[in-house]
Amino acid sequence: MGKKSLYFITDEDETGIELALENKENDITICLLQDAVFFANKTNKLISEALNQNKTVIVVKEDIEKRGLTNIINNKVNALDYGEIIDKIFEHDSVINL
Amino acid sequence: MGKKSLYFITDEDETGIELALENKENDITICLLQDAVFFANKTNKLISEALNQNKTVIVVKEDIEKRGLTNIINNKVNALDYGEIIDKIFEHDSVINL
Amino acid sequence: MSEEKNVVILLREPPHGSLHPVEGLRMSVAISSDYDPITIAIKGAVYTFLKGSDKTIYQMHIEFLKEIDLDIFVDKKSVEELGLSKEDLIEEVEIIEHDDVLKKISEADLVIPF
Amino acid sequence: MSEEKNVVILLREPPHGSLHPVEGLRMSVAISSDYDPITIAIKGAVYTFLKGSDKTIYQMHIEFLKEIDLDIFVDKKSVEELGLSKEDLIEEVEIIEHDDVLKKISEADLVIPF
Amino acid sequence: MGKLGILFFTGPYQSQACETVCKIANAALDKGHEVRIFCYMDAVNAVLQNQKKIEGVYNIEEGFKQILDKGAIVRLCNLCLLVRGTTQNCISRECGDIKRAGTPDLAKIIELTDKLIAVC
Amino acid sequence: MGKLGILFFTGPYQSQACETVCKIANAALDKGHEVRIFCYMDAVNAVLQNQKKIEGVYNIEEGFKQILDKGAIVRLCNLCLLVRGTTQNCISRECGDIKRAGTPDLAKIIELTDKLIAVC
Repeated sequence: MGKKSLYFITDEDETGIELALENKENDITICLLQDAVFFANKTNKLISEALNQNKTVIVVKEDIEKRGLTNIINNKVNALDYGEIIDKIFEHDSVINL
Repeated sequence: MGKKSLYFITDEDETGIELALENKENDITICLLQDAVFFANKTNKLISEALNQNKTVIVVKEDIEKRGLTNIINNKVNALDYGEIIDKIFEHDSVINL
Repeated sequence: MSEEKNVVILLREPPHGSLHPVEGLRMSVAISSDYDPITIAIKGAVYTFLKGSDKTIYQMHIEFLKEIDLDIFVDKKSVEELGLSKEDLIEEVEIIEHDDVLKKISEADLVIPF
Repeated sequence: MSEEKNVVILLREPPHGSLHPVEGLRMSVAISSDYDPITIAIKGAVYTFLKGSDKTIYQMHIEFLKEIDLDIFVDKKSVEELGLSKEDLIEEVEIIEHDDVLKKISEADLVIPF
Repeated sequence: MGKLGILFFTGPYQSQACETVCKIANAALDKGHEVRIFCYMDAVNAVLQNQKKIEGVYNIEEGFKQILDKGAIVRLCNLCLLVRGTTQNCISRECGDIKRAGTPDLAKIIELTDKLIAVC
Repeated sequence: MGKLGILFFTGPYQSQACETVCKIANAALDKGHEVRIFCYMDAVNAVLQNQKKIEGVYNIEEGFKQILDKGAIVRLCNLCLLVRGTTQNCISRECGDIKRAGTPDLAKIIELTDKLIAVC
């Protein structure tokens, strides 16, 4: 794979995930924060599709716990604390904020 | 028809129009303001469906003009000034804000 | 007029990302002194009543409404669309059919969205 | 680093209901002193460039970007989804294929949404 | 004449809501209706003093002063002001019938008006 | 260590964004990174003084004072403050490196940081 791109998605607008799904060039991580964590619900088709495409999906653990979503999110989604999120930001070549 | 209900829709959330479409009990007017006026675009399926159901659709004229939508909105949609919108609010039995 | 007005507080936004559902519940509590507001959660607002969610700033509103026998209704269609079931939600809310949600809205004199 | 950073300002919200597209254009102008930002409008932001819209508070940004040879791109797919065509939009913007939008995003070092 | 209630939630400039509220209130007052407005959540910041005038941008402070001058009754959620730290900045009561209030005042507005609209 | 830029657009309380910004900044500062924050649009109201503390609600004023104390550099869009009438309320420069600035300062932040995130 090529360049590592982080899709940093902080609101419930589906556009961010749609654009991430359409990006076939880069090595993609989708990072969900705030209300965007609701996309990680196991019944969500966009995130299932992203996982099927072997994209990495990470979420802010605190945002998941606060919302009571621990058992509701897709089990292929990785919940990280803020410190780990910071590491991920620096690990990527580009940040696509949405 | 029975009770006259005004669906007063002020943002781009489709929920308001969906709920108006599902209301078969009352005599419905859908009033679109602010970014909700974009729903009046002639290609929009929800508003076409509302008009097919013989629901009345009104929009704030100033919001249409400001956005340059005069020739883009469905011609069955009625553009009113604020004074006329006020009259409509008082003419209805109930206001369903969305 | 006044006393008999049929008011629906319609929660549609999810909790924590914004204060909307919390402020909606606070409004239901506030107007309960003069009216019997009907509180209904649709779409993402259903998440407000997930068993495991942090309710520090709105648990008191839920309890207050419960104490004065005012119902909090949750739209079954929205619950199902989110892949949730009755067991995922707290006992204080009542899941009702989507048609009943529509009926409550069509019967209302005033619907206020949060 | 720095000078060569490839920055995309991605407009996605429609104009007038919020300041987002206007502030996005203002940001493109502001960072054009150090970078060559690529401004792209998708979804409802396409309406920002409708011929008949009131551009009092952002016409100057469009003109400024044009003067320094920075393009404003508009996503063709979004234009079509809104039932619009090239003729509906002002001449200062360039409609590009959706694949080209994706390419610009995938090549960017930084994308900032408005 | 009629009595109109207006509830809104959003602060000035970022979104169009404050401008819409002023324009609707103006139109209603011009038609001789009574207007009662409740500013909830961020909307309390609509009535802050010293909002700088920008060409082409509707000045919300002036908008509110104008409708107050025409007789609009404006109530501000006090808790919302306190949390945001903007209590001291509000336009003064000399401008008209503007006061800090609690959420129960919305119940009063519902009671005292024929129709209530919410601007999101 | 790395250099992180943060841009955000939203005022306090109504939305979670300000809290998220504080928490991300905190985590980055704790790891020894440099943090530069640009408050744009309503986000300038995040740093107002006298925000009342409410049980269970993350106090944004304290959040910003804490990250300023840890060395975060905060820039506020001056025009955004002026338009909103909140210029006089900002927390003081004694709290740390916080200053009014123009949009070109965002270009500078992009230049001086390795990665920039936007919190909507």
